[in-house]
Amino acid sequence: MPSNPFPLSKERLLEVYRTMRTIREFEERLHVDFSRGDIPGFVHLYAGEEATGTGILCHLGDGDRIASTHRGHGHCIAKGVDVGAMMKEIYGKKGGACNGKGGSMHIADLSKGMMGANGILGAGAPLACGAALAAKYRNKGEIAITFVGDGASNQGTFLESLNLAGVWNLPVIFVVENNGYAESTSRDYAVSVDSFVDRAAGFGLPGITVDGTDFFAVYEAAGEIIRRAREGGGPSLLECKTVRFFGHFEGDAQTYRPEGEIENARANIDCLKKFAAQVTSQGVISAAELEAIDKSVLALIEDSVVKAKAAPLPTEADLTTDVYVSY
Amino acid sequence: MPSNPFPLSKERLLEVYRTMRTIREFEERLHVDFSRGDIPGFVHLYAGEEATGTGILCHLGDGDRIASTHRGHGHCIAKGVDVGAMMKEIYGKKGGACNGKGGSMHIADLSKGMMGANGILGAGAPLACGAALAAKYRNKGEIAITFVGDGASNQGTFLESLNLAGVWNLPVIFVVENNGYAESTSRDYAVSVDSFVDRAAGFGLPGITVDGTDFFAVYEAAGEIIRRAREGGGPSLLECKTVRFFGHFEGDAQTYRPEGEIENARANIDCLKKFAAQVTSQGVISAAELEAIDKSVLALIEDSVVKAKAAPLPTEADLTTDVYVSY
Amino acid sequence: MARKISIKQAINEAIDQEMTRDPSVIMMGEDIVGGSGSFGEMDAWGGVLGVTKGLYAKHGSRLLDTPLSESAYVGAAVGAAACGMRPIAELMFIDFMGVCFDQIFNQAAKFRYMFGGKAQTPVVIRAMVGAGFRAAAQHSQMLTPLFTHIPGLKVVCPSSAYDAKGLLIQSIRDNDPVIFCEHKNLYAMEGEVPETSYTIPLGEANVVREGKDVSIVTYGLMVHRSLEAAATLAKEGIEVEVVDLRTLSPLDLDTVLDSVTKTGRLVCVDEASPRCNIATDISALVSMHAFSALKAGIEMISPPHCPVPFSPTLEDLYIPGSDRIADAVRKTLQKGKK
Amino acid sequence: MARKISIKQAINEAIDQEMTRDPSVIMMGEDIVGGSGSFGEMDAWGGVLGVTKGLYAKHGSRLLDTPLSESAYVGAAVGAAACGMRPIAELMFIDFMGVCFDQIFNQAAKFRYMFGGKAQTPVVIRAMVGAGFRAAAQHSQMLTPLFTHIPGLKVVCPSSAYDAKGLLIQSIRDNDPVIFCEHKNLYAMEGEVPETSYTIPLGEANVVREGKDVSIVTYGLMVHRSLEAAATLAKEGIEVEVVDLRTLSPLDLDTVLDSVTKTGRLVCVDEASPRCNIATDISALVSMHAFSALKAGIEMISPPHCPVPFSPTLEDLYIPGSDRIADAVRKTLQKGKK
Ligand SMILES: Cc1ncc(C[n+]2csc(CCOP(=O)(O)OP(=O)(O)O)c2C)c(N)n1
Ligand SMILES: Cc1ncc(C[n+]2csc(CCOP(=O)(O)OP(=O)(O)O)c2C)c(N)n1
Ligand SMILES: [Mg+2]
Ligand SMILES: [Mg+2]
Repeated sequence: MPSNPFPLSKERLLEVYRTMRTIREFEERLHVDFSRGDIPGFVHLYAGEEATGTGILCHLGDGDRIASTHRGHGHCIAKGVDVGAMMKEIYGKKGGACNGKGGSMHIADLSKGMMGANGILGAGAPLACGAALAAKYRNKGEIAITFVGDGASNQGTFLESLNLAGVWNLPVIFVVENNGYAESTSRDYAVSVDSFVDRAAGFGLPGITVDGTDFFAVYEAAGEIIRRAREGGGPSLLECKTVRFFGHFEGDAQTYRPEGEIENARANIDCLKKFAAQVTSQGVISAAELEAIDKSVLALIEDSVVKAKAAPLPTEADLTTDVYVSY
Repeated sequence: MPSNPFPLSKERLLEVYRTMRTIREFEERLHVDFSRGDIPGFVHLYAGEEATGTGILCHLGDGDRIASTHRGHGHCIAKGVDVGAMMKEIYGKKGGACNGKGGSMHIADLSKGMMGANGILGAGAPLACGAALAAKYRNKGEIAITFVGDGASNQGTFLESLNLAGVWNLPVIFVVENNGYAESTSRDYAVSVDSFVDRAAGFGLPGITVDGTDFFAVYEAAGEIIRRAREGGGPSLLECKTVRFFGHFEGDAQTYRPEGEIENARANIDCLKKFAAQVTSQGVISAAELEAIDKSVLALIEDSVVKAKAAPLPTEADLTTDVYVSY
Repeated sequence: MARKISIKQAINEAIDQEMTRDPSVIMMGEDIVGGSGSFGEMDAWGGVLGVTKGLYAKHGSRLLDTPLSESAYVGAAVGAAACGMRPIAELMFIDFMGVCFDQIFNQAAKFRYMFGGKAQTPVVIRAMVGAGFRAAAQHSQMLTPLFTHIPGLKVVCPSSAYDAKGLLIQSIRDNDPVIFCEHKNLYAMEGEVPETSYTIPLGEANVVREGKDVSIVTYGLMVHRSLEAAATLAKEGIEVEVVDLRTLSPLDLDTVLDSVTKTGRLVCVDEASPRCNIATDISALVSMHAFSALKAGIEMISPPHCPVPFSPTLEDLYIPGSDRIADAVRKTLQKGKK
Repeated sequence: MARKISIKQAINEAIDQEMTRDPSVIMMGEDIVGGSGSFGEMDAWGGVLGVTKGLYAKHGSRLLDTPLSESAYVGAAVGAAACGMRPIAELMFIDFMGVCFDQIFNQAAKFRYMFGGKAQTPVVIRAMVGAGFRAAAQHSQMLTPLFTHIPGLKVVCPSSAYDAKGLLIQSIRDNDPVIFCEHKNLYAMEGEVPETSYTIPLGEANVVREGKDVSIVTYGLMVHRSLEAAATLAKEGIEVEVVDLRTLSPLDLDTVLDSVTKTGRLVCVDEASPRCNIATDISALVSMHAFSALKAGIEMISPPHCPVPFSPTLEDLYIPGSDRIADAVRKTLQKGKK
């Protein structure tokens, strides 16, 4: 058996692959089901960006918190939220992660440390600061992470949080998922500085940019800054350059994208293909092992859709429950 | 007659001195009258910071716009707002700059390009971006300037504006008046980065730090970036390190300040003393000429107070006018 | 006047005609052009639902895509308005007001008063309001009462294509800040709209259906639900008058009071959350100014006091329907004169 | 129970006692300690008006000075609340809500519902409200209706030192987000307050004066203006009942309806701007639920629909006074039963 040159054990590598593949198939399936008209509302897919969320979140435990974005399915899955509950939620059913009240943009599972996808850009940053502050008082080495898109990185809420995290020396990581676009507007138009590392430096925070489609690059960079945060070394910013395989939301014609961009990305910078090539070329994992995972993931997703479709709808009795704890 | 080594003519130097002295005496007088109980509300004095506002604003014409702060008296005077109208406003009288409706925190004079003091921290920055945008469409080389304190530089509104100005390449200057304190909290506690030049760089903007108590340093740095903005070269950030002679607002006991700080500042980094020493030591202006200005300024302030006290109060008929242009 | 266009097109046309007429009209917002800085098609989006599509091709740099910084660009619109422009800022969803409200309610709304009448701020802030899009709690609110509460703001919410065009043109020409609320579930609704430019004054309600038995006062999407209720009730012999406020501030209280004076019975219908909303506002004003005309207690129909739910089943229960409205009308009739 | 302390002291004591009792209570805000990072005295301010003075000395790092970034630190309080803490965030002046409203109304208020009941967010946001300080348009607003409108928030506004302490302790212990509104012109008002800890339930109004002729429903500073009016009217033989709502959300409608059922006449007094405010809310609810008990039209007393003016003369005209309230009471009495 060949020696393992990777920073994770074989079992962990297989887990990581399973997570990324689960995200991919979850999103590919939603894409199909949305276009069939099965899924209500706004749906923003994470396909293409799997290595980013997974490479970071596989460092965390349930006591660590994350605050996510409108494009939150990948973060949810990588943080351990139940896929079946997510699917039911997206279908607006009872038994969904939020009992059908939240939908795609608001999936949360506090028991897993997932503080919610968020329909408001930049809103997760202060929340993660608060989670980090709570962790600081608890003093068990827990941390918090918030994700933000390249576009949302220009929200005042996010920018203020960079400063606050620095001032309070919070164990929080700001992850900029730079997929080059905010809706149809390019990152180069909307962000006034060339490098997010410089933006971080403007707030006294260490910043680092990695190839977000390379799981191991993300894993390593994230590991380093997460360790530092756990040890009291304070906040950091991590930019992951990545790519969105689908439109901004389902239904986006994407005429703002240059021809061939997506095809090229799918062919050449698909993080799952990259990962598979890396681990199989080293002989640590066989193609057959990955295929077995692919199969079981597809079965899981199919099962989640079947159950979501079969799940009961919420009823009038549910409409006004859970507004308050008590009122 | 000695040659003039300064970048301004003797007449302009005298004007500048008059402006700075007017601000100083305006504020010193308010300090006294406030402690007597003559003046209602919150009053934030600019004394000590005169060289900053004056060194920058003497580059502007009425077509250039400024958006100011809660500590706005100095900006108003340096932008040409009538001192008598200001005093009446602070006394809450009819005939005040805002007919008594605004008070110290809201003095404005659009005809002078003064878009208002502002009771909301950071709020001036987007307004100045808008003024700069309007200037860009008018295309006459006009610019806009916004002031912000060291504390308010952490407002999201301000931070977003840095990015917006960069993205739209607006003829706008962001002036950070760093007097070391936001209320009782020190700049070093509340701003997560050591240098405002780095903060500017985080938004792709050129930044420069000057001694805000040295009129000529401010004048020169501001001249350069204002010229660039007028020529289409875009926004910049200018940090002026300065000092607040009084408390945050009138009534502040200032126990957070180290002993001797204010005395030392008044003795050694008083911008008016510095300016007087510079221009008299070169023989360009005589001490007597400055004294003559001092005298006439004191008379002007006295006159403004007398008239403010004598001015009529607004009446019930004024209460609900000028809410809308039409309603 | 046979041409029918949608509300979406009517809004596009209003902006287009005003931009053509007046060079001081500019517009800014997120993806209102769409494709800025990318290598594909410029003018790719024309706003998130395509309302401003095509305007960039005609008016070029007077339409500006913005970074995702509502405080900065809405504030920039306010500042430009105070400096002689007539900016239209698109806030996409009104739900995003929470990140930029200061520039609206403490700046734009108060300049004129705080500055003693020496400023004017002719800015229009366009935003989508309302539920029914399965967009959940943060993209489905009305929030009209929050803006109506603020002195210095005007608040408009059209219910038809004709009104949308005329009210938007008036709002752009108006010299005060206007919050222009577009119901996303009405965008596709078509109606007859003149091709030429015209205005509808702010502060004039519209009696969209006359009747002598009960007055319904409402606005926005609820106008249509109320008209459906009125049609049902007509079959029962109940003649309902439906007043479409169109502008929430200024308020055309006279038209409301006239209607109630005639019918003696009032149902206020509001899609906004129930506490301190437009329905309570109208009810209160009527019970103060026309109490003696009232033959029965006022009924209010609003959604329940909860966020807008995602699940279509729940959202449909959340939004007041014509059944609930019709029941309320019947209830006011059952209660006799005290 | 002879000890008298001011509302300011009552608030300080409530925070102190809760911080002592429960280690998960933390507090953050601008200068709530005061002097952070400077070389002079730490704990120099204790908040802009000294309300939190002395707490740092006792509770140390559980009180945090913040940068001037309301979105970030109010949001951090919300986030920490969702993660098991009980944070108190001080927003200094409620007027500053415009720079951080999203974290309050789209985040804190909606978590529980959006997440299907799986979150709780026990955060208290304390802020100064109200006019009379000569602080002008951006530091004098009530804005209570804006928060009351939002499902998911609770809104409290005490009028006495006793209520301030009991309601604040309850708010800190409460598991929902609470907006705790402190009238800056009441801080100095003294009243008897037990030294021990006690709570007052949210959603219970207080009949602060009994009377049989007319009901005044109000809250905050206006309670005192209403009591003054009631005292004047008593000399004319008019017996006014004054209901202090204390909590605006949840609302104790039963107490209001009971009072109106007894008196048959209602005056609603609100210091907030008149459109869609608490006065319209109460008026509307009464005219819907107790119409048959009403003997005359409801009167509402609010300031005019304009920003708060700076000039003391104007501000005193702006704030509803006991004269205007008394006149409204007389007016409801002159209007006979229809
Ligand atoms: C405060 C706010 N403004 C605008 C929007 C509308 N919006 C939703 S997603 C989006 C683009 C986000 O781009 P980016 O941050 O790059 O994330 P990505 O979608 O690329 O993952 C916009 C403008 C919003 N949801 N919230
Ligand atoms: C949004 C907002 N938050 C808080 C305040 C209260 N406040 C007024 S001035 C001030 C301190 C400002 O400090 P800085 O920006 O350094 O300006 P300086 O007073 O030193 O000139 C604070 C916190 C406010 N007016 N607006
Ligand atoms: Mg993006
Ligand atoms: Mg300062």
